[in-house]
Amino acid sequence: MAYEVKLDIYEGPIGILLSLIQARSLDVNQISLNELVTSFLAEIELRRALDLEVATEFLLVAATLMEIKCRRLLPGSEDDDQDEDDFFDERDVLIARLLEAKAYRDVSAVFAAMLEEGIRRVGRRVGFGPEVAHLVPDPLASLNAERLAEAYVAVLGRNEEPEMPPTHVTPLPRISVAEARRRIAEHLARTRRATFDEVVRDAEARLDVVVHFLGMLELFKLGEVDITQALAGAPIELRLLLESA
Amino acid sequence: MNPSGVAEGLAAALEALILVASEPVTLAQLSRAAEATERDCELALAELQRRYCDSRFGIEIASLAGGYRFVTKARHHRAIGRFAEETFDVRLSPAALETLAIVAYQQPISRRRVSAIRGVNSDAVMRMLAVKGYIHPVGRENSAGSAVLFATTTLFLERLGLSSLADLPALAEFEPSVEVAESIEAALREEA
Amino acid sequence: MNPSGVAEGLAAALEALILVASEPVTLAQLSRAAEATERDCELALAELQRRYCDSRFGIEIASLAGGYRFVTKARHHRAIGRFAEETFDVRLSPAALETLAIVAYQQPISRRRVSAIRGVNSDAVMRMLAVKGYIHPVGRENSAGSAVLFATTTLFLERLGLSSLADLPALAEFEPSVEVAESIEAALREEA
Repeated sequence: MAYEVKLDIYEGPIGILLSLIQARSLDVNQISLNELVTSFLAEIELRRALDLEVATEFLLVAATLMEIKCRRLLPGSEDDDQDEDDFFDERDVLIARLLEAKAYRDVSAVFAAMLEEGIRRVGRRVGFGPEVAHLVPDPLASLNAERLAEAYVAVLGRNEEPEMPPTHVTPLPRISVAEARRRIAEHLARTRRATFDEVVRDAEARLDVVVHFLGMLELFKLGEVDITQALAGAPIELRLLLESA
Repeated sequence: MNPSGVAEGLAAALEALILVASEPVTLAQLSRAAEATERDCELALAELQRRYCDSRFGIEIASLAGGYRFVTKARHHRAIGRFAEETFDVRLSPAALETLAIVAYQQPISRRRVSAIRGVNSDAVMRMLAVKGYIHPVGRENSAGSAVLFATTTLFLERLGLSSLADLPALAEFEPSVEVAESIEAALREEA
Repeated sequence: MNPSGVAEGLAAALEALILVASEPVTLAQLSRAAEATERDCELALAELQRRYCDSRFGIEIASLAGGYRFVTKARHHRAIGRFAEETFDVRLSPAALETLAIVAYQQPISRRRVSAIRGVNSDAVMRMLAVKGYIHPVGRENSAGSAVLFATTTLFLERLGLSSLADLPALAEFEPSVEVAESIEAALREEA
């Protein structure tokens, strides 16, 4: 990719997606959803080792993105209206979140400038000097060793509150789209024909299925496979067109 | 003592009070401690602030975070940087700045809510901001056991050079323009 | 710039440095930070000290404990006393107790570390405890420039009626109660 976007590890999927879009919006006409999705998935790859909560957020955004992409790839799909509405809702929610994130990101740049100025004037934090120490009331008038120990244990206990509770345990996709594409190609190299269900039989997570689906669409675009589906909801059948090298 | 002597004595007392405070001191606090009317204090403070404007002084009395406070003049920041005790480093990462912005505009706010807006768990960043003294817990959502709510501190106002939260930049001005919204929408609409 | 202009700028810089230092600043420290010779600094400091002798000022620069520091003039101590009474109210005690407990059990420890354990900035409380003589700086983490480490004082031991730190209550007796463990577990469950 020609885009050099410096991404913060704490940015999260919304922030990253925003960065990716902003990097491209220099030339709006050049924005390609395909590239966006690819870059986003690459970012996911980089973040595999991150905590589960982050992973979940990535999943949600990835799923929305992929759904958007799939809709574009298959414009004539015959989903019912309810699905269509849900899809637009999801997309709108994503856009709203991106816009909100952008507002805070932009204002935070102003904060940065204000802070830069603010640190040049350092405030006195010394407080009461020794010459007036005797005027300060004793903050620990009723101090005893037991209270001290209790306070210490209480502080440590408060610290044990989990900062990042393991809420959702959905794993990140184990494979990239490129790898999924290779696996499908390998599968078809052996069998020549297969249904999509057969290809993803070993997939453990829903996102793995989505990744394979994207891989399949890419193979179709490359002209390596032919895809047929008799009806909406019927098995998707794949047929190998070219021997992969 | 003549009237000007009183005013002079008051200014000196206020100066001493501002020196021992480790946070901005409000007019009300000064008035109570100096046993003078707020009006008299205000006059004395104006005189004090004027005095320190003189370039011979390296320090001044700033009106910040709703109070008065001794600060160094900006042009000495390099010398102070070299002295840097516990380092006055306040460079914040983009993630920390974003988080701080959300807390500033939405306070009081829970960690979870901040995470929801940012779309990424922000507990660690929030914790760091609290340890640095930019935000602090101010209560709980409903009752004991529910989420802790955070707000910005006087240190935050001070470091941004604001006298109150009302002086924050208006968020409305940062709402993305229609063109931006359209370009984001286009990015998600464009066919592959 | 003429020589007196240089001296004036230097005096202003030294004034700024002394204002923000939490311990008396030595001539050597001032000279390094201001990038001026010790001789020039001494001259500028004498000028500064002379300036604050004027009764219009409520503060002055004292040379004590081998360094320079801003102090309040004695005649304002009644006003400062009233301010202290009002500022250090009972709300501070829990924070002071927690902070002191952490220093007692983890000494020597830096301000930053204490803040990290408490989860809120504890610099002001640490300073207040130092002013009251419960804790004192005992060194630096590694070398000059790194964080100051604090430990408890003999006054602290006296107040607690302990003959040494070894007599602090053993912590095993204070392990979190069943209720605490349960509330943490409940928090976890609620999240899931």
